[in-house]
Amino acid sequence: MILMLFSLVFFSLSMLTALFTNKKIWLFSMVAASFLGIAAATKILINPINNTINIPWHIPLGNFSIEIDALSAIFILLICLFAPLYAIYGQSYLNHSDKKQLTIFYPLLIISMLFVVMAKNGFLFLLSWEIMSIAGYFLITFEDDEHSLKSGFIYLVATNIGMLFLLPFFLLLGNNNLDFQCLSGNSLIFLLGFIGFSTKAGVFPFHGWLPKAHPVAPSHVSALLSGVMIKMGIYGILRMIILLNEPQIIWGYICIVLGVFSALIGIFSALSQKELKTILAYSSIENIGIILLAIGLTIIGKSKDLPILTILALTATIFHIINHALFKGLLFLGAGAISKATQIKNINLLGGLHKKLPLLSGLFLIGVMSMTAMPLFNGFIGEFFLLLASLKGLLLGDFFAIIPLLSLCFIAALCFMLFSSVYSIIFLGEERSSFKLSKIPSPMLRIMGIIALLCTLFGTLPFVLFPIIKKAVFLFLPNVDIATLQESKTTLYKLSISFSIFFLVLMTLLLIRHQILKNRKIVITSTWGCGYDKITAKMQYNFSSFVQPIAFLFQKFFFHFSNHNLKDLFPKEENFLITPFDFLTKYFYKPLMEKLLLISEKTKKIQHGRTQFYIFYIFLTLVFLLLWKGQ
Amino acid sequence: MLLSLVYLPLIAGIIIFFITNSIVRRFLFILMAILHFMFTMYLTFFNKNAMGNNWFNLDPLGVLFLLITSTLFLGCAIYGLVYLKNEGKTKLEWEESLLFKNIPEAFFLGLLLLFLATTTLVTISRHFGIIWIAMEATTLCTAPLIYFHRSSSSLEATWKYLLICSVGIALAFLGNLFLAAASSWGEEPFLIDNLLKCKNFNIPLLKISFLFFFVGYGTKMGLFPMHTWLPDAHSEAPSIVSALLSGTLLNCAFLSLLRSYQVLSAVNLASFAQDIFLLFGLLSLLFTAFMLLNQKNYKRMLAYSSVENMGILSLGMGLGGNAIFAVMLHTAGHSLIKGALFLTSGHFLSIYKTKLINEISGALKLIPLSAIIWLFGFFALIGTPPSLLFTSKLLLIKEAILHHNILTICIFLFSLGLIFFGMAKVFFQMTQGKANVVLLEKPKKLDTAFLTISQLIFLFIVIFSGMYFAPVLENLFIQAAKVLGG
Amino acid sequence: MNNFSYFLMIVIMLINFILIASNNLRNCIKIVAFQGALNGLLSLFFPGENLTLTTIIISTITFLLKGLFFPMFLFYALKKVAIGKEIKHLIGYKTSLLISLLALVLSFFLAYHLFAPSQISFFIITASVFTTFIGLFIIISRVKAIMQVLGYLVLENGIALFSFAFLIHQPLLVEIGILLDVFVAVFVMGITIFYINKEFDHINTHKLSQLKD
Amino acid sequence: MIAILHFFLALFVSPLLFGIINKIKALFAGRKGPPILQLYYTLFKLWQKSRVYSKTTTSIFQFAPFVSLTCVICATLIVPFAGQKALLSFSGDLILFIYLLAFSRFSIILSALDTGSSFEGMGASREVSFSIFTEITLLLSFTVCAIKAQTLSLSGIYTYFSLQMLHPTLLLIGLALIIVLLTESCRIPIDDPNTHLELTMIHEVMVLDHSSTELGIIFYTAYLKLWLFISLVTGLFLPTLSFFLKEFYSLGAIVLLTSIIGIIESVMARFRFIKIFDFILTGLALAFFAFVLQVVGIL
Repeated sequence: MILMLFSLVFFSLSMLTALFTNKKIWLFSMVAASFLGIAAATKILINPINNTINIPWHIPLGNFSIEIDALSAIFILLICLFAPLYAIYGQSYLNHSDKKQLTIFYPLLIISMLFVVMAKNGFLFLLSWEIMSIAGYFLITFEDDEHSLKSGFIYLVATNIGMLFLLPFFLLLGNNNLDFQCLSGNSLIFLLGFIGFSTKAGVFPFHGWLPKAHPVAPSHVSALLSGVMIKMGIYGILRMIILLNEPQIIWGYICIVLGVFSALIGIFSALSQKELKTILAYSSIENIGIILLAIGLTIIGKSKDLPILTILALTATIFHIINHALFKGLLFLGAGAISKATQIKNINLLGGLHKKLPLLSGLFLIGVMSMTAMPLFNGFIGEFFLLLASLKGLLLGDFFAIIPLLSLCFIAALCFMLFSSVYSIIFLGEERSSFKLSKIPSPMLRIMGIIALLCTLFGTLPFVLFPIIKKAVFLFLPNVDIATLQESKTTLYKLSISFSIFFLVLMTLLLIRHQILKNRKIVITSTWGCGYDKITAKMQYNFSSFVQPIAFLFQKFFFHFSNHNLKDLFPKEENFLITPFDFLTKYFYKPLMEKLLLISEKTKKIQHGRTQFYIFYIFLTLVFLLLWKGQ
Repeated sequence: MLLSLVYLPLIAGIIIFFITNSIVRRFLFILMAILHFMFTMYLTFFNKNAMGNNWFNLDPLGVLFLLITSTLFLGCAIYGLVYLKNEGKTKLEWEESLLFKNIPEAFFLGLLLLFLATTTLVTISRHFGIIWIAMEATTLCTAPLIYFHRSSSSLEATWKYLLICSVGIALAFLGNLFLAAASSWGEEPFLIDNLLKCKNFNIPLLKISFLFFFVGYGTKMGLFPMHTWLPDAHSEAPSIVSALLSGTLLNCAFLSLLRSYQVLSAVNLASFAQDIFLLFGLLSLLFTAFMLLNQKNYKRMLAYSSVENMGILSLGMGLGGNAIFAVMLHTAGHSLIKGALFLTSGHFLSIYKTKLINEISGALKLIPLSAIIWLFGFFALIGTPPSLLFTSKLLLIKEAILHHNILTICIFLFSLGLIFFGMAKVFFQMTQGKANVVLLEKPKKLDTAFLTISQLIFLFIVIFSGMYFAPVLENLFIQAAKVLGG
Repeated sequence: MNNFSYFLMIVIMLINFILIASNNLRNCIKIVAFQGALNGLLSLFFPGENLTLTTIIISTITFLLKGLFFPMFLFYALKKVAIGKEIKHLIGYKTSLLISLLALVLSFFLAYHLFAPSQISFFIITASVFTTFIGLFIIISRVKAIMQVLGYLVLENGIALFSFAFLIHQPLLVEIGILLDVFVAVFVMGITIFYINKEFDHINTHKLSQLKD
Repeated sequence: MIAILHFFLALFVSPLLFGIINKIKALFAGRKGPPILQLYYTLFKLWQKSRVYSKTTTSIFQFAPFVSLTCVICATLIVPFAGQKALLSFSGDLILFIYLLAFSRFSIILSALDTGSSFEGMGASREVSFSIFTEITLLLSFTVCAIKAQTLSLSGIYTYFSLQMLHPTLLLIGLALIIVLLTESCRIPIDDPNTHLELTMIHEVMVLDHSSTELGIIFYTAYLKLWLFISLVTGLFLPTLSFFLKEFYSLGAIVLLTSIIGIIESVMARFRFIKIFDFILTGLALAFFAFVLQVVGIL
């Protein structure tokens, strides 16, 4: 625990270094703090002794009680792993702009996230939760232009609405000084907490702010936001499940249904976007949906008392949390590198970057492959265990588990389509528009390299993470016997065996290829255009044409087709456009806003300026009070 | 000895009318503010048994409000020095008229001191009649202050303020009389201590007296149907006056209302009063929630947020029990933050020369210190955790959950959400983005220091006590709440 | 003795009706002054009253203040502002009569609720509450700023009637304080009327509605 | 030991199936048709040819076929043959099987889009759109078998089922799997393998620009994938016989199924592009119907 305190001290030290400008100390304190944090978390994970601090805090409702148990240790590892990496990336990404805003609020965000994860008292939790949101706001509106201010504002409103639900939640949850206490499952408390936490996590009805806020922030900040900060909402939900220790089955169904909705919304809106970072933001919503499916299954397992199902679903949740943070971070950093190199946001104008930036395209390919859950990479593990958990659920007779099974398969296929086309449109083929390419500073690539290495490591050797999962399982199911745990351990080993076989076969084939093709003549010609030799770069498939078959099927819900006007015999120039159509804003948020503004126009009538009427109001209230309360 | 708190500012105010040299005048003004503050600190913390007789005596409730008044006045005085220096530069066309021969600044400072005297009188007096006189006197002192800028709209605001508040106060006096009638003419029927002791009350008369009190002092306090003068007066008055109006005047009206609530709860009629408080609290919360949605003028917006916070106070009184302690916290927190915000809005006005929100942007680049205060003030006012208002908001909801009235919680949270939506747009649009006004000359270091020092202290108090609640402060609030049965 | 006080109260109530009816500014000022004077007298002739020194001083001060000084000041203001004699009201004559009757019924209802009709205080409450409501109604329905000041004065008369009649005797200082407050209130309103007239060169308060949301 | 034999059997005999299909099509058209071993000859020929690359392609274009071949080879490790356990079997290997197929498809698509030609882009986008629904049908049919066999590994499923336990749900799953087979290996109702108009091709257009060894590798992956799917379908309907009889029976069933595919090809024409989605969705409906029957538990 002392290590943790030291890491907090170092983080706050880095905040103070913002006052004088040299960056070296800022970076050094960030890295040192994260190492201390990782050391503390691993020590706690190995033997959880003296991991609580309890100081009476002279506040009407709160007292300063922190405790690191297995769940918070996992999240501490997550935070302390990414904080230094993104800090170093950010240095070179923002080419040493000395704006104070980042140096102050970045460490503040990290500290508040650490406190959120460790807090055992409602007041402390809310305090750090709010500071986290405010720090996030100032990081989002870093560019200070009109667009980022608007999305930062929507972000703040969403967090505030979440806060409104969390207040009564913590008051109901804690006893008179808001300390967390285990309660029997009470649906009202669950609903309040669930809505409060899902506004931060970006679940279906409250996801509106996420695709607006993340693309606007600088890439390493949006990587931190969608990689780590969204997980605070998930952490809240998990902590709530531990606290309400007899969950009802209906909660599981709610989680699953909302998970399916947010995944579908995320993936379909991503298919109709133009900018890479908005696509990545929408895919974060989709991954949050997948994590929610896993959480739903854990709740069902826990309430129906099926330990195997709970263990598998819990492994799926934790694997996906860690892996999503990894590959989403890698992709966002990649997006930042692309926008830094080409200064172009619309992916339909890019193309052929692989030839000029081979290293960046290689790293981005690893990110894409783990995003689309390709077997050798870490995205696959999370989805594998989720499918396994839902299959096990079906086997054990809970037939509601077919919904996560089918929806995950459908979403994984769509995500496959999305990211395979995004990668190939940006990096492969011809350049769709002429853009001047600037060099990417090497520290950025080195950071991406480290994360890509971690992705492949956790992908091919998943059992590395198993001890962490074991500790978390004990937290959720205190009296689980080791045998059931053994089964998922063997699956992990078998998985890594099959991956190594895959690797062996690939190596042999490549060796054979090298032998055969060593002295073969190579002829370079232009691509086959079935006889038409004047092929231009514009004739290539771009993102919206790639998505057209699926968009055609789901036209009414998520996509808006530009209408064709091929009227006359020889139609002149025609263009085809898919624009995103967000039915939630159209049918829910916009009418709600119009109604509120309408009512506010009406209430403005009361303040119409004539003194006589004002005194008439006083007279009216007097008469009303006399009649109402006079007797 | 206690009355000297009132006599000193009174005499100084009258003297200032006749001093022509502005340096001496300002020095006397600042001296008086510091003296008053030191004396109150001495009274609150070091000398518990106040020296007053049963007419003028300091009970814990009065001490709390006195402390808020004098701290706020000191802050405004410090801000006022530089403000008046700048204000003096802008040439005011001033023609001869009936009485106001001397230059307006003397008139302004004198009336401010009179205002201080009358507000202190309200906090220390134990006699309903004297409370009434002091409230009426505050109205009359502030009316000309609102007219300080001599514009037609400020004249209209003064007229409305004068008329509505005088009518309200007159009704409050009727309440006084009903109260005396209810206590069947015991000797000295207006002294609170006698009223608390006298048991055989004519209950219907007492209820009607509370109704008149509620309408009378409610107008002065700015609860929903009777708040109409508040936005005009606050947006037209100079920033010091509107800070004092929001910070101290509304509190004094609230204090006098609490005095009559004290009498009622002694005869355990508290539930009768609590329903009224609850209803009007919720009404003003809902009303201001919708009014704040798209405001054009940032001073009017601050005025509406004062109406909203007064709504929260009366909501807290409506809940009773532990919520009364929260109400005390909320009054202190709200007055300090609102004072700081109004003073900063004055600084914004002097730089950007406009009250419209969409003509102001990029304050962080132009006047960084005030913009930071503006943002922190916003976060404190909305009740983000480190600020005192968050603790009071939490305690209020806890009390409401205890009483199981779900409707209050829903309306309370719904209007808080709407208010955040309405105000956040304004505060962030003004501070961030590109600066659209170029500063003529670099402001002197000393000027900006004076213009921001008091706000910084206020915000520091509120945010620090949100984090760590000093025990000495805490039992001050607990005593005040105990007086009202909290 | 007490039927004389009944007589005074009835006269005060009648004055209220006359005030509603009249639309000449000068007459209104005279009527309100007369009502104030009657108020002063009432405290002297109230039944069961041992004439202490304070009551005499108070009633003479109110008599002088409301009977002489206020009308003089308002006449001076009228001359300075030099506005037309007749005034148009926001609410027509017939409806204002109806409303004043309604106010009478409301005050009877309130008084009936509080005291048995036999007691003297029943009648006092009706008279004072009725005058207060009429004062409020005048402020609400009249356009000219001076009429609103007069409405405020009638309101004060109603409240003073209540205090004098109920013989609630606060110490001299407090009584004088209250009267001083009323005096300063009217004085400041007068000053503001001068400025309104100078600024807007009319004093129709219903036109003063520039400040709205 | 047997599993290794089956693995190598799959590796060497899979091109034969296409030979059979071409032979049957030729018989229907009344002509003699190419010899059954013709595909072996083309493979061997392609291995010798020199390489022709377009200037827009990068290294991905050259390595993608090999990655997709490795995926399919690993998939064969998991698929059991003739009622025997597969080389590699653990609970949840059916999920790995589906994702390995997805990985091989991923590499082919990347290489197609690398060439930058609009035909290959169109082929890739169509391939992906179909694969969305075929994956779900495949997963759903595996789940139904898993629920029935109460195990989560493919070998467990295929050792459990036999002809005696013929069951309406099994028939439905068989049909669904056949539809998946036809789409995955791009046979006639979905895509015409030997058409010359690039606009109508799906699978072939993706490999338009490949040459020599890469083209051979891609053809070979297609043959192996067809073998996998056919063994998956026939595996469900094997009678419980002695070991040797079962081997021959399953080989006969495989030849039978390939000839049925050949017949389908020569009898039907290619569907219009929109109609293909309805065809695949009928497969999905069949699988879902089987699942509902299984859940309701009447049969």
